[in-house]
Order: sequence, then structure tokens, then C-alpha cells
Amino acid sequence: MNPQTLIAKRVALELQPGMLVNLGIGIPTLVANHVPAGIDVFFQSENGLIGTGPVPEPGFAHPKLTDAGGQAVSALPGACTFDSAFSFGLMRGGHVDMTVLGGLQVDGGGHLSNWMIPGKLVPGMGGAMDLVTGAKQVVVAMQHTAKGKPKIVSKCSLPLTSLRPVDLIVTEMAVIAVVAGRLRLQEVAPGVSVDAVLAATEAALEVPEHVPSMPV
Amino acid sequence: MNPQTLIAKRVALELQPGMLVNLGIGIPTLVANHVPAGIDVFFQSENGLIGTGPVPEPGFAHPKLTDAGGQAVSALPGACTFDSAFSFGLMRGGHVDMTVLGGLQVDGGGHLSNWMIPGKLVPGMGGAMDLVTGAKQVVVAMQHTAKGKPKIVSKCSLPLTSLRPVDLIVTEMAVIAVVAGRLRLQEVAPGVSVDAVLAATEAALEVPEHVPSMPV
Amino acid sequence: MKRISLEDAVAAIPDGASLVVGGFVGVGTPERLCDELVRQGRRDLTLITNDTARPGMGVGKLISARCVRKVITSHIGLNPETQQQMHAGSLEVELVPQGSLVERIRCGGFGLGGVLTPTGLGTLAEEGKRRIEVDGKDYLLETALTADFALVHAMFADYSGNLRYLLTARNFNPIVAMAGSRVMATADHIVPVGVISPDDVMTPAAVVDHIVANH
Amino acid sequence: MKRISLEDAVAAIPDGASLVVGGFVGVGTPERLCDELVRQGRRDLTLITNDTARPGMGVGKLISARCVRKVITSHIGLNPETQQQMHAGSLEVELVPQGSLVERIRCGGFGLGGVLTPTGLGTLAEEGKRRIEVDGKDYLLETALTADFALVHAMFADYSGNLRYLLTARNFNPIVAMAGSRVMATADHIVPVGVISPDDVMTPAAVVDHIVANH
Repeated sequence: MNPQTLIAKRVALELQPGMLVNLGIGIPTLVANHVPAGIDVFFQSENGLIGTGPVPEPGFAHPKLTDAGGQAVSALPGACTFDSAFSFGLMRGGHVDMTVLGGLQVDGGGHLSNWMIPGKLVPGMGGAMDLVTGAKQVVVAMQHTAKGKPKIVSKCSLPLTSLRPVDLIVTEMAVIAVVAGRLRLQEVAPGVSVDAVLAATEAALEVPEHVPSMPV
Repeated sequence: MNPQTLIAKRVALELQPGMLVNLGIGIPTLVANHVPAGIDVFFQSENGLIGTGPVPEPGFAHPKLTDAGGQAVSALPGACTFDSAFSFGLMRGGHVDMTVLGGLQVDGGGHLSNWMIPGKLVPGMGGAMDLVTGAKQVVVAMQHTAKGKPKIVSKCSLPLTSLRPVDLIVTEMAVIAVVAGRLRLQEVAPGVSVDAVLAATEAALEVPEHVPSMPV
Repeated sequence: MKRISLEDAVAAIPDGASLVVGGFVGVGTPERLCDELVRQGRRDLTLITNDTARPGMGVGKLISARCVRKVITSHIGLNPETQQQMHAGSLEVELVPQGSLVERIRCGGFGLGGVLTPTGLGTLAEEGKRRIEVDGKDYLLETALTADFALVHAMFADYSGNLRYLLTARNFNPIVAMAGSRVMATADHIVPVGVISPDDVMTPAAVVDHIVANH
Repeated sequence: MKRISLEDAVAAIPDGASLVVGGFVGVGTPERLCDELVRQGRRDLTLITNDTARPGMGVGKLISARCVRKVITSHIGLNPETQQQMHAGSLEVELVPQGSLVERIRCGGFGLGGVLTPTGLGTLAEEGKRRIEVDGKDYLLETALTADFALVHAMFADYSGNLRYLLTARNFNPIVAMAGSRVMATADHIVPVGVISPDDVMTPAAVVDHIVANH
């Protein structure tokens, strides 16, 4: 399985019926393709939509029905639209049950950096700071390393997205939970050893006696 | 002419085309009956309506179309409804061009007291504080005296509605403008002398050489 | 499960709970929930609502039946029973300017700590509140309000829980629906998903916990 | 007079004016007003808007044509020209978290001095902002934004100026429409009064100064 699909599939197992879920761009977007059978969730697009559906069939796109990246989407039965103040009220007010976001770095305290690389890339934080600060559960979906270097580091060298720690990190190598400000290795990917995860991770990880394999 | 009608008619002459106007209960409500010909204004009901129309014909009232006192109203073509946060955003954001309110007292600095009589009547401020603080123009429509005592006083003995002075006071005896924190007698009612107004007013009034009669 | 019976909905609300309730002088108030709270004899409620309506109408029923220990509201002038209980000391009344009240409820539901408003400066409404200066202008800090339960009434609810209000019965309802830990809605009409068009939904199903079954 | 031609609308906007503009990655942006601002060669504008879209799209056109001196926004990642001008020092960029940006604009339009939000605490977004504690919790104070002109785009405008937006083209538009001293709207469809039902109006005519005539 390609790493991105593996990550998206594993994140999708976190979905519970009735959840309001916000997916960031990149790997998080793929989560929508892997919702387990029988689990109905609401997907929010931060530009003002609950009930985001898949990319429309050819000829069925509407220029005024888009996701947060401005790309055409469809809407499911029961969808609703709203203004941006309401959309961020949903996030900040804790109504968004789960947000799945990409990450540049996560540190040993569970803090996420995902919105800028000083001097190189300054896209702006968009809605990331609001999502990480306000959503009930924050899941980071990212590759375990970048150009061979760990992205799960002792301390973020990049500017933080929020002081609020994330709850779960899902990579193509492992699932890591943030518990009381510490990282705990929860699962390894099929065929990946605990040692391999530790070698690819800079931050300290708590490793329980038995680490199960991802149920994907 | 009865005093209330006189007051309402005179206030109505302040209306300009296109204004968004909020009318309080009591005498202010009567202003809507005297809008000069050719002047189109928007009336706001603070419970969430612009385009408030007259009391509906028998059998045409709807229980979900009401004014701020819960009484049935009608709605004019082009009316719109909104939630209470938006309704008060209209007031506080200065979008309401004029509010007409009743008064218990107005003092020599133009400060209004209109929401409680300690120990006797504590209805609550409702929207009065927001209206007086936020509307572009505040007009007080009230009888000049209560039980023979002046309501236009040197200093309000009742709790203030706002630190922001009102702009105009219209009574059955006079029109008084608040200019730079002082009261100026602007008009007298037909058949009322300047001396009669002064005798019925406790606050100091600036009296110009010529005081015209209300054009009602 | 969105569907709940009237009895079960109200049974879930314990004595001493805080409620934020939609409606304006009884218009747009969830009347059946109020009736059932009275019938089940709920006590010591904290009520956050625009006004206390009139006796026998809307939340006025809760006042008359002495279900309420404290009310945070902007207007009690149409309900002499609220005033009597307040003067007798059996009901605590916190009066808040209406625009500040709705913003405080919105802050609670939208995850904001408070808003700065000039309304109430230098009046009795300033009592106990902080004054904060921004660019040389003074404002009062009005802080967030939330409640254990939000009770709203809609014209239309669809099976999934999307809500739409009619005309001036909207008032506090869409704001209130964001500010309760558990959100219960009654509706004049419960309709299939899709009857309310996406742009017409005023409260999304995702924030509504229960639609109270009609008779 | 509500009706205004495109040319006259834009002619009323001077060099150096501040604009708050609706739209999200170009969706729901008043494109014709942007085109005409470029055609008339407007300069030194301050732009308040969610994002700077992409080159050649929405407010991205204003960036490319160097009409803008300063932009207050949450995201510039899809427009390399914004980043180039920022790095070159010819464009000042103030980045604000999206939820804080929309609340700041709302504060401006709603007469509030600011809101308290936990978003941005302890990050670069805190720079230059006050921290205010409420009940033991820290918040950032985000202050109000207003502009000389608000530019919005609606799906429907009626002759009186009531506006209705479609689907995700609503986004910042109804908030923006409250925050400009002068409010100009373009619309896909200009329709008779009454076509938009009262409950369906998203921006009331009373706050809209000009409807820009269609071709």
C-alpha cells in the first residue's frame, strides 16, 4: 500500500458515527475516501460547508461549491452552507469533533508546526491555528520523515501552530498518541519494527510492552 | 391634536429617504403612522426584522411575525429577517440611522434615563442601551412633564441608559437639540410660548433670538 | 440517536441544570419543552434567555412554576411574576443589555472568551465588569455564557437535525443552539432530509443532539 | 441611489483607500470590481480579505497589478506574486488566523471593540497583541477592522439592495458587507423586490449603498 493511502486508511478508523470532521489539504483529504462502512460522518469545509461530498462527475461541478482550496466538490443530502464567522465558530466552539491536518513537525510535547518555514515558505496560517486550538480531537496525518530526517522531533524548530498539543499522530510507520504531554507509541505499521520507528523518531517515545500492528 | 400625535408627527419630519429606523414602544411606535409622503424608510424591529409594516388586517396576522413587544406586525415588500446577534450588530455598528425612544428623564447634558426606577420598576434595559449607544441619531419622544414635574432635568436622578448624549428631544411643547453637550430650544409647539417651555423645563436651555413654531 | 421523546428529553435535564433557551417574548420558544419541565417539576434551574415573556407564555411558564433559581436576561418588564420573585428574593435576576447578552451567548458557542462593547459604559450595566481601552476608546468586557442544555424551536427540522426558523421566531435560536453542551430542538414540522436546501439551513444538524418527536 | 455603473463605482474609490473584500480563493469575489480597479490603475490600496487567491483570479488581480500596498489576510500560499512582493518589500502583509480575521471584520461591522480568542496564543500570531485573562484562562485580544469600502458579490440582488449568496460563495461576504463605510455589491442576477424571501436575505438592503449594474 502506498504510504499516503496507509495513513489515510488508518486515520479513517478513528471516525465515529455522527462526528463533525474537518480535513486539511494533502493526505488528510484522502481520509474521506476510506470512511469505514456504516460510519456516517459530517465533513466540514472551512470555507462554509458541512456535508462535503466527492469530486463531482464531469459536467456536474458548480463554481460556487468548492472546498477550502477552491477546488470543486459535491454536497451530500443534508448538507448546509454558512458564512466564515459561523464556520470558525464551529471550530473554536468545540463543535468540530475531529480535525485531520498535515504537519511539518510535531514535538515531544505533541505541539504541531505546520504553517510556515521562516525565510522559505510563508503561506499563512489560514484556518490551521483555529482548528488545532478549537477542535475536540486533533489528528496529524503525515509522513514519518522528510528527506530522511525525523519530523517527530524533541522540540519544534519551526513556528508553532498552537500551544495546544495534538491528540494523535498517524504516519506510514506508526500511530503515536499524545498522553499527558508525552508521546506514546500505540501501533506500528504492518512489517515495521518498533526499533525502526524509534530510529526514525527524534522525540522520546514511551513504548509499551506490546505494540500491536495497525489494523489496516 | 393630542400630545402623542403631535410628538409622533414632529419626529416623523426627521426621517430621510433610505434611513434605517428603530422605533421604541409607546409614542415612538406612532411615528410609523406619520411618515411624510415620498419618504421611504426601513423600519427595524429589534427582534429581527427590517421592513416592519402596520398591524395586519384581521385574520392576516402570523404568530411568528411580531415586533419587539411580541405584537403581530406585517412586513413590507423587500423585508428581511435575521437573528438577534445580527439585529444588534445593526444597532451597535452604526447601521441604524435613527432610533426613536421614550424617556423617563433627559438631563442638561443630553443623557437619557429610560429603563428603570429603582425600587419601583425594574423592567430591564432590553435593547435600549445598545440603541442609544450605537445608533447614528438618537431621538427622544416623550411628554414634556410627568404629573406636572419636568422630565428634562439638570441631572438625571434615575440610572442612565448610556453615557452617549441623545441628539434631539421632541415633546408636545418643544423640540430641543443637544448641541455640544448643551440643550438648545429649537422649536415650540403651535400656541406654546418660550416662557411656558422654560417654566416646564428644569435643565438650562439655550434660547436663540427667534424660536420658530413646529412645522406640523 | 437524534430522535427523542418529549418525556425523555426533559428527564435528561436534572434539577440545578443551566439552560439557554431561544425565543423573544415567547415567539420562537420551545413551548412543549417548557410545559414538560413544569410537569416534571424541575427545580433550581439557571435560565439564560432574552426575556421572561409573559405569565403562561414561553419561559414565563418556568418562572410561574418556580422552576428557576437564577435568570440571566435583558428584559423582565412584561412578566410581573419575575419581578415579584426577584423582589421577594427567591429568584436571582442578572440583567444584561440585549446586544451584550446575545454576544455573550455567541462567545460561549463560538469558543471566544468575550467581546468588547461600548454598551453599558458608565451605567449600572458596568457593575462588576472590566473596562478595557483600545486605541483610546473605552469598552466593557462582556464574557462568554454557556449552558448545560440549549433548547430551541424551529419551523422545520429535517430527520438529520438541520433546522430552519421562520421570520421573527429566529431571534436568539441559532445563537442559542451553539451554546449548549447538549442541544435539543422542537419543530413545527419534521421533514425529510433535503426539504431544507443547504443555503436555507440556519442551524446545522452537526450541532443538534436531539430532535424532540412531535405528538 | 442604489444603482451605480461599474465605472462610477470604482471611480468613487480613491488611491490609498482601504477595502474589505468578500471571497475565498476567488470564490464569491466581486471580480468585475477587481477588474475595473486594475483598469483604472488604482494604487496604494489597503486590502482586507481572507486570502490573496491565485494570480489572475479574484483579489489576486489587484496584487498582480500592484494596486495594493498592504494586505491583512490569513493565507497567501496560493499566490506566489503576493509572496514575491512581500519578500521584495513592496507589499506589506499582516497575517491573521482566519477565524480571528473574520471576527475582527465582524467586530468592525458590529460596533464591537474586539474579541478574546485562544487562537494564536504562544505563536507568532500573538506578536503585538494583548493577552487578557478571564477566569484563569488566557486569550488574545483581536481588535476590530473596518474599511472605507466593502466590496461583495452576491448570487441575487434585488432592486432595493437585499443580497443572497450561493453555497460556498457566501464565505466572508455577509460579514464584509457590514464593515465598510460604503458598501458596493455586484450580483449574478439582479431581480425584482420580493424574489428573495425575507428569511432568505443574507445582507439587508439597508446596509448596501450601491448595486453595481450588470452589463
